[in-house]
Amino acid sequence: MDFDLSEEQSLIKDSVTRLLRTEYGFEAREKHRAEASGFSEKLWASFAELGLLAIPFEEEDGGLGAGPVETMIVMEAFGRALVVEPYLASVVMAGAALRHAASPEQRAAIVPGIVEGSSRLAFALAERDTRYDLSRIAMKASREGDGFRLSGEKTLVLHGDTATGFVVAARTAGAPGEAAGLGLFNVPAGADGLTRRGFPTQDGMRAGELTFANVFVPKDAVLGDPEGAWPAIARVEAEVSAALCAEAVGSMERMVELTVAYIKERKQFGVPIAAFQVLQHRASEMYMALEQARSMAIFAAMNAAEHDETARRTAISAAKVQIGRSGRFIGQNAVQLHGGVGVTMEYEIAHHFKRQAMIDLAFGDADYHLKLVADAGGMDERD
Amino acid sequence: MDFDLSEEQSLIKDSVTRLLRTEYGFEAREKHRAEASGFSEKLWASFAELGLLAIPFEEEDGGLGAGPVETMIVMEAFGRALVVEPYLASVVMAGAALRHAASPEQRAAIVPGIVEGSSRLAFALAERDTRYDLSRIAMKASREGDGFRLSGEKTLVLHGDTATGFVVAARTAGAPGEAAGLGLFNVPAGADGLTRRGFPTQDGMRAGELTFANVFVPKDAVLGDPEGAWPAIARVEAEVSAALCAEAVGSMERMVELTVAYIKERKQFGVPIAAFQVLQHRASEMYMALEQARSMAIFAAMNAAEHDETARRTAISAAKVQIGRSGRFIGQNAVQLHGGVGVTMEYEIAHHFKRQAMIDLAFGDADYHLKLVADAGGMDERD
Amino acid sequence: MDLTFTPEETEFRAEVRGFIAGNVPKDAQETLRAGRHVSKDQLVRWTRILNDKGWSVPHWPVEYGGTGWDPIRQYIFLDEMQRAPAPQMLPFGHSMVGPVIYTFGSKAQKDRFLPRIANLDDWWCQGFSEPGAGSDLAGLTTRAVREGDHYVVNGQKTWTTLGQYADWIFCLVRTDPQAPKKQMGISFLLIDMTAPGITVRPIRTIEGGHEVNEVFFTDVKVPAENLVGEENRGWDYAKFLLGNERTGIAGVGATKERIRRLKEIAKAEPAGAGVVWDDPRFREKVAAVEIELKALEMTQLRVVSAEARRGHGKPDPASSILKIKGTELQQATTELLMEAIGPFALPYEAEAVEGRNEPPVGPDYAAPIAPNYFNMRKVSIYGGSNEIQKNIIAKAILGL
Amino acid sequence: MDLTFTPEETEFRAEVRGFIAGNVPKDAQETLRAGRHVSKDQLVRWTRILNDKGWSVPHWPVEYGGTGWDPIRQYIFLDEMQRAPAPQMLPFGHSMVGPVIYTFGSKAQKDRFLPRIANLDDWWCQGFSEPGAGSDLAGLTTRAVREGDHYVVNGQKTWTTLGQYADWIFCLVRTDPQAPKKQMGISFLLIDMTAPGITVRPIRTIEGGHEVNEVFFTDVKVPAENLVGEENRGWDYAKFLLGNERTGIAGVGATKERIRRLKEIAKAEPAGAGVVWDDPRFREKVAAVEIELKALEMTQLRVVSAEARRGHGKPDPASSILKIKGTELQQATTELLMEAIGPFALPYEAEAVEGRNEPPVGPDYAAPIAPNYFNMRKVSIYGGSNEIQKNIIAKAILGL
Repeated sequence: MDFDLSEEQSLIKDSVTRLLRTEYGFEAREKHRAEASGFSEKLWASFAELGLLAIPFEEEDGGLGAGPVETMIVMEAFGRALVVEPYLASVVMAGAALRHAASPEQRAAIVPGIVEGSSRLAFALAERDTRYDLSRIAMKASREGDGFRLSGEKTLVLHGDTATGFVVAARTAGAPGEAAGLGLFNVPAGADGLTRRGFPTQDGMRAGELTFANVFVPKDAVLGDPEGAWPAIARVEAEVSAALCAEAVGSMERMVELTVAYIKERKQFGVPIAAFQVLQHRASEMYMALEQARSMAIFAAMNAAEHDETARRTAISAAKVQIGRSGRFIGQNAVQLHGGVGVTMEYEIAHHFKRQAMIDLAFGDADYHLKLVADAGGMDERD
Repeated sequence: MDFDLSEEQSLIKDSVTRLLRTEYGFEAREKHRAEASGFSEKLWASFAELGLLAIPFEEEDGGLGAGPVETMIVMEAFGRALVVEPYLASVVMAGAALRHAASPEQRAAIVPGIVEGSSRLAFALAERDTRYDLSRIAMKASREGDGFRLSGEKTLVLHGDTATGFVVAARTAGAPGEAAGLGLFNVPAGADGLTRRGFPTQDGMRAGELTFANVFVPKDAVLGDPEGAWPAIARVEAEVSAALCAEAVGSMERMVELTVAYIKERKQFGVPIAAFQVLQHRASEMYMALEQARSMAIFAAMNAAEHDETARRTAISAAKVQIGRSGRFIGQNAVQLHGGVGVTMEYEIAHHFKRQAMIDLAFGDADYHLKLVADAGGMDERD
Repeated sequence: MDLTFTPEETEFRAEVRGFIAGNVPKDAQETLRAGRHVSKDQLVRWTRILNDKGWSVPHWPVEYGGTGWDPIRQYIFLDEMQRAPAPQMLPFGHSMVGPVIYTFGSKAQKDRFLPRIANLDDWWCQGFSEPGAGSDLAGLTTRAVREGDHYVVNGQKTWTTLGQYADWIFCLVRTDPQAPKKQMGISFLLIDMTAPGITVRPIRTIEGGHEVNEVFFTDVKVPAENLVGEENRGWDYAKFLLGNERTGIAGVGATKERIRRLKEIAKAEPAGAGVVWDDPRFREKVAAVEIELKALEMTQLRVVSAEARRGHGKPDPASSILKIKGTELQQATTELLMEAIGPFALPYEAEAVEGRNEPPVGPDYAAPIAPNYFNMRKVSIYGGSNEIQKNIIAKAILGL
Repeated sequence: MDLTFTPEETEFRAEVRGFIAGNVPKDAQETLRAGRHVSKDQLVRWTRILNDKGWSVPHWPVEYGGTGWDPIRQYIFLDEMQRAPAPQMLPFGHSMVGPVIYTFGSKAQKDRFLPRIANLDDWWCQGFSEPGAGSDLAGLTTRAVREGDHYVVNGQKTWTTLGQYADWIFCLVRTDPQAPKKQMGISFLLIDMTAPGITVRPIRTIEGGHEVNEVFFTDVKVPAENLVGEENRGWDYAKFLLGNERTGIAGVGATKERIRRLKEIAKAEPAGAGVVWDDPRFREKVAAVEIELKALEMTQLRVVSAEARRGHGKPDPASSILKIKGTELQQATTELLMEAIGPFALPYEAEAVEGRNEPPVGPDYAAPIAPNYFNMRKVSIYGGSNEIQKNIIAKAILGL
């Protein structure tokens, strides 16, 4: 048991932190968002240079062979700065799909492009009726010769508007709600029959709706067993959720910091409002909520690679509960303590608040996951 | 819509308040509790003299013909003083059973004794497995000639240790959990085959366990339809719940009052602790919880006599939810703000805290009733 | 104690309900039902319909266009307006400057302004808050210097709601910086928004909308006849104004309407093999809010009824409860809407609250939900933050 | 960063678990499992078993009987003790006066007292709080006047936990009432409870038990050799003492054990056609507590791990989180037990917590539940109230 960072981990942390300090102030972020793709291509190249895009991939595929702790370190830093680049969508999420489903040959073909920054994949998973149950996928993949034809719609695809390609989950057998019968397919953005509509998101990023009209996927673009992708999807969900927890903690930490600074500086009735005990205690409670969330983000990272699906799901769900609750408490109180400026676009705090809300609703909100933990019999049945 | 008391209502309120002010200080209460019956027989006689025991009964039965508002007034005053006399058990609860189930002849025979204070009935309802579902009664009443034989156990009978007689709910048909098949029986405490064991309760009152070994109940002691008592039982439950809500509000009011007085007087760090803003806000929140509870106690009184069972149950359940939550919040914070003395028997506040806890658990706690309201589709389907 | 509405009150409610149902512009009602903001035009149309009926300023004295309704009828009217839903009157003319003018204004001011407020001919906005003075309102620094028959105003106001549409602004300005207490050197001025030297800068709020503004005053000339009451007595009028906005502060009717919409959406939105509403836990959360709302409604009726007894105009410190609980429930219901819509809260439509052009991403009821949740964080901040309200309860009610 | 226990740590845990399972008095374990208090005799027996093993004062320096375990091993030991459950060492000798004596005491004091604490030959109690000085500890007024080779003590202490059994009491007393700051005139005295002039009066606590006392001192003679450290430096030793009681303050293991019991009872207690545990909402409430507890456990491990890195003895202000969250969860679990047992919380057995004679009313697990709920309200009050802890976080961590 050791909560210190290793030398390599410290290195990653320092380099990300340094980059974001110079390139990712609040105003710089607004500029990145305003670029055509909704983020800064230049920064993406910097991420590649720093090796951030290589983190979770195996060394044999050109990656760094690092794990959930390293991803946690990066995502926490990204959360502090509210990074809008598609790291979560592309490296964490689509990357995990490749790691868990693709063959060595497929990885050798695809991963190097991701690592060097030239290809940015997105994971097309959710549909209108999916909500938080990722087995509830209806989109059909019908066998044609050696390959498949995809037809249907995907929505809420994070960074789906600018991705160079997609990992697409579709059903080769079974019915929505069944884990069996799902396959993963690697589809280039320019594939015949694939159209997309991009849209901005509440938290200042971008996403897309995709329509597949009989899109052909050749054999070598089928990632793993076309009827047995569920275990890979479940692992992707765990890893992306753990990464989101870390991002949320970075953002919460920043909110606590901004709020404490604000109340020390803001004067009312002739004194800094930090002089009011009620606000002091509120800040203390925010700090406690942050530390509890941080503990559970670490717990999520510890369990993201756990092999037993039930144990992994319960741990991740527990983390999502804590992160959702802490994020809401901290976000709402950070806005409240900022007063009027807290509800304007002109201050950083509102953007953190919105990001927290969206993180809670991504892959299941706090109460949804609480139900999952309860249904699993609680936290401590195992030891 | 008028929240003022009528002249008669003011009179009741004033006379109860006056009596309790002189006879029911904290130390006097400890003395009443220490008497053999667990309460003061002398005060019971005073209640009779003031007409309090007559309140809910029809004038033709020797009562005052008053309703839930008058009961609310009395119970609120009793709640402030933590009255231990068996008013709730006898007048409100057993009284309601008589009003809703007994024939005019039976009422003429029984009610005058209650009103003058010579007979104190208790309602023997709960059994080991009843919990909050009053239809879950297993005790058997078997027909014998014109009458019935009762066999089984009753528990948690409020003031069952000293009652002069019982209204007993027992099953003539059907199975536990069914509303049909229940009857009510008037059984004197000295009936052959009836034994009882008294015990003190957490909130300083007394209750009893009853064992019925083939107790014979003659025909004229069967209250109403021996298979159709459910509507009467449901009405009793509503009325006693509304009365408990009022009692709880009186006790909450007293807790807020005691706490505000305490923090004004108690000094720490050279100032009254009321100078600390956190405690000021806590007191404000307690006050808000009190006023919300008061509103719902009024709402319960408004609906206690509602004829439509669903509407009545939903209203009463809603009140129990609010009262349970407010009572817990106020109780816990009253103790917290009193500090060490809050957790001793030597100060009044702890006794209110315990009474609130017991009120919440009587006839269903807050979360139980929340579920009932939710199952009924919420509060506002009707208008 | 009679805890039911009288037959007359019930009849009155029916009359109000009928009138609203028959006369409210349908487009405005649809807009509100969808959780979107009404346009200026919709609001103006509805105000004029009400004014024709004599109901646009029901709480004003009869001589200035009021109805003479007692507080309970006023409450019923407002409740029906919120539940219909019909566009609510903006407070700035209707409940803020209107009552100040008829109570403290000159005859000329009354004649000139009151009828135009009642008909929404003039759109008013409020010039109280300043960047350096939020909860500490009396800390304001905007200066007005008397020069002959006019004042010259310099300074800045902020959080000026819908100031972009305003014809007039009522302002607190400092006329005596040397006054011994900061409250004593303040005056209450009515200022024409078209006067030279006024600049309005929009503030983009958290959800992306344009609802509030900064207003800058540079050597703005204001005729002395636009001073309300006496110079340096403005603080008294401001306190009157702030204590006046009580009825309906809890927004019970609006919250009921939002719960109706919440249930509708929860019954439509897919979840698992069914819909969101199938989850008993979700229904319990809604029920919990409904119960608190019922308690608040009863509390409000008690406050209104006490006001009816005590006579008009004395603000009841208990109305701080209405503010706190009311805003908590407004916020809680927007949170439940977020929970109901789940992942489809994510897409941002620039026009989500005002109306839109593109086909929606996800269900068509989704778009306003996140913006409303974000925007509704303001209600525990403005109008005296909920922390300030708790101070008031502690001091004025509990004597702490 | 390695977020798993090392094999050595896991092995250590197994060793501790095995020793406790094999040696803890079964009657004491049953008593704890039923939610009742262990007797003095049970505690003494278990302490002596641990002392024979060399584990009764694991956190002390090895020279005085400690184990030399690092903070993580100490944490594991405590966690296993709480989860077994085994009787926990009372803090008064073990974590309070013991460390004060070995850090600031004379050689004679160390030789005389420390072995007797480790073996629970002496039962210690704490004489800090006074009726007029609760959270404001330095406001104490108990006087000690030096007369030749002894002090004469007059005054009163309160909230003296289990003082009825005590052989010794350690007291803060005022030795210099003229000191410029109230913290500067305080000394730390060890007082024999059998000395003439000491009276102990029981205080009945909320649940009806006898757990705390008032202790009155009338002209009590205390040999000067029982002064710890220097005269008028007692405040420093008290701060050391209060900052020292960190490990295990969160009570994670004990809360886990209480949740185990909660589930057991919920699975046994009838509700409707089934049992309490059938209600998904109830299970969610338990899960919510378990999740918070898991977070707290991780937080505690982080604090412990940081302590291991930083070296012993520097109290971490983050331990205020452990106090607040830990006590909140202790209270939350007692509330859930109340909910589980429902109406059978009502009967009061005078001996509910200590053991009983009569057959129970209702299920046999019911009786201690309400008393424990009532009694557990104290944990957010004592040891520096949770409000004080929030002040500490605001000041020491956030710099407010």
